[in-house]
Amino acid sequence: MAPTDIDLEVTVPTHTRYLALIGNIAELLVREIEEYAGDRETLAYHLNLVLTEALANAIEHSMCCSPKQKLRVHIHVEGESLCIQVYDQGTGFDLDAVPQPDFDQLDERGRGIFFIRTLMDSVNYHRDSNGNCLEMHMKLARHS
Amino acid sequence: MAPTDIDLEVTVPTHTRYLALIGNIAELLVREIEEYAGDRETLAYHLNLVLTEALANAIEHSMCCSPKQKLRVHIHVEGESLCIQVYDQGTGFDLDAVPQPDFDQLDERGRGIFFIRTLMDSVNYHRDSNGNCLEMHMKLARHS
Amino acid sequence: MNITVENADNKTLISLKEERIDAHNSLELKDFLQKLLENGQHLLIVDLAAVRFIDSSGLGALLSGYKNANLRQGSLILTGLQPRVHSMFELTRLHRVFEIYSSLDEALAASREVNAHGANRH
Amino acid sequence: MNITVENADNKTLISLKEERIDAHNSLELKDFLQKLLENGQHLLIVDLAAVRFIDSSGLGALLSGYKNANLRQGSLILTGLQPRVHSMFELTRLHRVFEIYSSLDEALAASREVNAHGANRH
Ligand SMILES: Nc1ncnc2c1ncn2[C@@H]1O[C@H](COP(=O)(O)OP(=O)(O)O)[C@@H](O)[C@H]1O
Ligand SMILES: Nc1ncnc2c1ncn2[C@@H]1O[C@H](COP(=O)(O)OP(=O)(O)O)[C@@H](O)[C@H]1O
Repeated sequence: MAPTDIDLEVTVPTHTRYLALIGNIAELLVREIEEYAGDRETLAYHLNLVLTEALANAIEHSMCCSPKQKLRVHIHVEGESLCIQVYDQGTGFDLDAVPQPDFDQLDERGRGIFFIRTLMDSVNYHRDSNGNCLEMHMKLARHS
Repeated sequence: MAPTDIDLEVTVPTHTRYLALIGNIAELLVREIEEYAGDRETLAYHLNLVLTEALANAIEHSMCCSPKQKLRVHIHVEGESLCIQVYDQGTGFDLDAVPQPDFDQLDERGRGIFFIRTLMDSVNYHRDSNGNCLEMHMKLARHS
Repeated sequence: MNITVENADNKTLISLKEERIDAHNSLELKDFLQKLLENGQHLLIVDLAAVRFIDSSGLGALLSGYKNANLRQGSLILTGLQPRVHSMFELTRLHRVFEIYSSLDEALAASREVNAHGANRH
Repeated sequence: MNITVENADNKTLISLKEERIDAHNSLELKDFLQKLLENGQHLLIVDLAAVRFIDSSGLGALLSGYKNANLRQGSLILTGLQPRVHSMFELTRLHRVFEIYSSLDEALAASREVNAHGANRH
């Protein structure tokens, strides 16, 4: 394990009341990333936001399933790479088919994936042993 | 998973700079425990403290070992039971042999385990597959 | 959700006293704005000064209030946006949709004008 | 570690501008107090008003300063303790060891007295 590595896994009930907890944990974590060259508070907001959006979707699209299900998040910082995984137990969806929002249409919805795509360097959605996983990556600018 | 269950696992480098991060994560978590009947901010301080003490010991007594080692913490809330596990990769020690501090002697050290024993309901130290584990339990008073 | 409401003349000042507007409380905000409009309050000023964080569902709730106000010949204007909250409006181009004032005084003055003309600017 | 020091008469006011005193910064605090005493500053008032959290190593650093001050016929007194920080002194009975004043004025008055008598109360 390199000196800057942080790994965090948290599981909470499938409920929106835990959005703030997980978003705020990510903010604390960002404040401890060593040698980050960008604006730390902006990064903190952005990670809070992408987690909140991904988890809100996971909650909304898991409603169908067993009460035993839970929200599961994995955050991993290793050197310059930051990876966030958000699991859901729903039926899944085709991430590539989600359109860019139409900025002239004042839809009340449809900006969550847009935020995630805009603020993270890469995003993919796949199935693994823990369920459906929205996996988001970012390269952290470091002071050299 | 019951509606109030929270499970958190975090791994960081073996360094005191992460004490605040983990203590503060525990504080956030305490603020989300549903229906807690006691004083939440006092509980937050107490968990922050026991984690800080346990981790400071794990750091101090791991110095000997490989640079690959890491600090590992597991916090689990399930119903009325709260469990905290702090792992170290050192040579271990006999928890039962740690004496109560002598309050008339003004020793600069020797109050960490005392705080842990005072603030938690039960404490044990054992070896498991992840290393030496200081395991601390507390029963959470809940509004009925 | 912690919201305070003050009425003066025909204007309604709505102060959101929450650090976060997210999927946990945005529906409540949406319903709250809807109720005010249904009760005949058509000039809404929403003060976001206390809001440190907003997500897409929070933006959606404000947008719902905005559209409903317009439907009723009213208006919904925003004030007190913290810089990072304002960025979320910029990323989604919603800063071009909402009337956003940097101070409450400006917001009040603007809504007075709207009021005097008996309609919003749109 | 963020510490400010003000000297007035023979007294030294040390304000700890850290939210946390723990194993990450307590050694630095201990060394800092030691240096002041070595430089001949014997009447130390430590203001903990900004400190929200202290652990056993933080208590140890203050105790080290306290013992060193006494060895040099000086004193180290505390002020500004937040209630939960004060509890940590109580749990370890250290509230009976340290002179703890609830306000800076009281601490200054007390250290003036000590000063006038040319020795601390112990
Ligand atoms: N975890 C998920 N499971 C299933 N469908 C999802 C998931 N996340 C996103 N989606 C789909 O992608 C669409 C766009 O999501 P998003 O941009 O967050 O907007 P919104 O949730 O407001 O509709 C959703 O409407 C939904 O159909
Ligand atoms: N994780 C650990 N590994 C080995 N020894 C430990 C560990 N935790 C505590 N100890 C032992 O228990 C003693 C008491 O610990 P503590 O009460 O925290 O006081 P301090 O660390 O200030 O000496 C330590 O001095 C040490 O010998």
